[in-house]
Amino acid sequence: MAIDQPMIELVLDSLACQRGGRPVFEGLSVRVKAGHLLYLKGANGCGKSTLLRILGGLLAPSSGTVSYDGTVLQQHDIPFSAYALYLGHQNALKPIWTLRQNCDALCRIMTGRDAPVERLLETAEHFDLSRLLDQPVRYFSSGQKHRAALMRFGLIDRPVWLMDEPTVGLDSKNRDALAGLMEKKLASGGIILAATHDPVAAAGTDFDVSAFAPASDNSGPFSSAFLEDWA
Amino acid sequence: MHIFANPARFVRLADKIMPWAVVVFIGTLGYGLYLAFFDSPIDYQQGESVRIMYVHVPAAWMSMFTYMVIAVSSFVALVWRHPLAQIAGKAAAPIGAAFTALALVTGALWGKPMWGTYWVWDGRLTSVLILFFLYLGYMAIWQAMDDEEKAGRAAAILALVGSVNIPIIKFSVDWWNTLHQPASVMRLDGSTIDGSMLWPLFMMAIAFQAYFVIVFFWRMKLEIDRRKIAVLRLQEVSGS
Amino acid sequence: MNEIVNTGDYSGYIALSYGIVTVVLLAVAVFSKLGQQKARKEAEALKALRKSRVEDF
Amino acid sequence: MNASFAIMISVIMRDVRLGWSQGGTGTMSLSFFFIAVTLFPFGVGPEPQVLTRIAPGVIWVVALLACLLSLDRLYQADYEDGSLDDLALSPAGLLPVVIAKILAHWISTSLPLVLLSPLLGLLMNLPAEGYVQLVLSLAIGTLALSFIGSIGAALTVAMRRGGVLLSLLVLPLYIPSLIFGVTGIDAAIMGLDVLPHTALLSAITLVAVVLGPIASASAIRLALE
Repeated sequence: MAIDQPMIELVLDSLACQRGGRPVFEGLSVRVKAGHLLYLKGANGCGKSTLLRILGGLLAPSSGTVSYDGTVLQQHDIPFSAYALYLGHQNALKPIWTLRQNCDALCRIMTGRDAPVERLLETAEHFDLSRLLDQPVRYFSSGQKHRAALMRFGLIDRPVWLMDEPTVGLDSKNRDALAGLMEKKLASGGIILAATHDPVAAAGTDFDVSAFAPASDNSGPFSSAFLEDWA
Repeated sequence: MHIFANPARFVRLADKIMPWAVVVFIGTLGYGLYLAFFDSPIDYQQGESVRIMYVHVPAAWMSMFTYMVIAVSSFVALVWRHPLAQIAGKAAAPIGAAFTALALVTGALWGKPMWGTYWVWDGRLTSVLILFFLYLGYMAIWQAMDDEEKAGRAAAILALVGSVNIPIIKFSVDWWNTLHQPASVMRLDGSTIDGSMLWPLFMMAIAFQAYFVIVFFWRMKLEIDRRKIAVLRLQEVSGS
Repeated sequence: MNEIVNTGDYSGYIALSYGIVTVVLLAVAVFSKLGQQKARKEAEALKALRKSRVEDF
Repeated sequence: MNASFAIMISVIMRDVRLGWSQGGTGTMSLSFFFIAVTLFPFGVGPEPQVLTRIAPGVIWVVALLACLLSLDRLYQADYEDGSLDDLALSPAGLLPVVIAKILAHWISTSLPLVLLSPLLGLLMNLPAEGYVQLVLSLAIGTLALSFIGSIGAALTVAMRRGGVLLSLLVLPLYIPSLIFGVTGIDAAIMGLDVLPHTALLSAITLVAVVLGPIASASAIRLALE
């Protein structure tokens, strides 16, 4: 279902977040138009992964809103999970199952049906895994496992992709394969946010998350309440 | 946030109430003990041992009351993310667990002279025993997670689930107790309590309540200061 | 009702009950108070440290 | 709406397959159930009258422990490999997915126990009248055990050694189901009416079916943060 209306955009409005009592970022606002790629940059621990998890609806921001195509998304709302496809640091693969079974299982969770066969073959071919389709993932190398996890972006249609360190463990050939997939997605009007240190070939604008580090004394609603009398 | 949201205002309020609570505590405890030992009739069945009732029953009441405090503060903490409510459960739990343990111990000490055994699977004593496990579970979950705020929310969920189950447990234990009712077991609080016994019981109950208020405020101040320390250390570490 | 025992001497049980109640409630109160004072001191110390550092700027 | 139903069915099938595949907890709970029950005659002696007296209680308690045994892998297995994130992001929503996972746990762990409990009834010299009520009460009761146990599993999913804490949190909440399950079988053996016991057992299961998923979903959201 390619998105052809150009005006679809993902709007982040003064997002603030706090994890483990520690404020991570605040006042983070950005607009991402359809067909654009945003590289999340910034020092380790500045909240790139946290931001991706907020956009995926897994984590609630302490303030600010995320709206996609005009509708504001409340955390854990059904629309939240229908618009974004998220891949974190882990591969979410069952080692005892073959690659085909893992892909089918993921597609059934996300769409209720098995992965369409020709698309499965095409995506496996794209990531040079078609030979391993019927091998248990337990025997895969970490690079192969990571590519297997990336296959979800070829199998499931979601307007927004949220990728956390997608290029880790990829050699140059597979990194180009990923770049190709991303460019095809951008051409069809999708939105991609990728937290990565080495930019993939696809054209994207950098976005420095550490520029939104919190001011020193603000430590989030929970803890600042305890400093109020003599902050 | 509510007027109570500000910990500093809460501490000032607590300091204002504290002297009154101490006065009430000393007064009711003194008068209650006097009544219990010198001015109430011995029960025609249980003899002197009825005096244990004057600590056993208030302790059992307080164990239930404290769990209610935890359940209410858990609800407020989960729904409104109220900073004080989040730590009220943690402050109240040890006091409640102590009351529950005391209810069990005094219940056993009261049972020994009457039935010849320390532990009787009486419906109420068994429910108090299960309540004690709920307290242990609640306190254990606070320590189980490294992030204190998340541990608080997990404990709040558990407290709410527990509070829904308490009436169910109470009902099923009483049902179970009546099914296996050995003929000779006497009801724990004897026959209907006659008037003059009510007064010492009432006094001791208020004394226990006042004790709870005093120690709860201390523990709340303790938890508030511990959060302050955590926040200050966090800021120290993050170089701000 | 079954056999009536009302003249027995239970002072041992009574003393034990009141003793245990006093000891436990006292222990909880003392621990809470000590903990609160310790936390108070530590918070004050950190606050002073922060204030002195703020004045250096 | 049928999409999320299809998703629930696929989550159930997924978990049942995982439960009974290599590294799953299905076989472990069933073998524990058998071995633990057969220990009792060694403990209390083989006299049939003694075994008959304690048979319903022993079978129920061991079934309860077997169910508890497999609970801490209910969410932890998915949490460790990252698929819990995918489950939380399924368009069906977290609540239906949690219900599906609980039902899958019941099917893969408790259903085999229920179906094979008559065998253990023989071992424990259970009177003939008790078998129907044994299977019926276990079927209804273990449903409540899975739904309530799921709350404990969700609360301890992010903890390294959550298994011990899980039993401390959940066992007190199992007591009502245990009581009505066993009293039902005793009533059946004595030829009394089993309806009140079964009705109360079902009532507790219904409470668990409502309370379990809601509390589990919020506990999982907490762990995913």
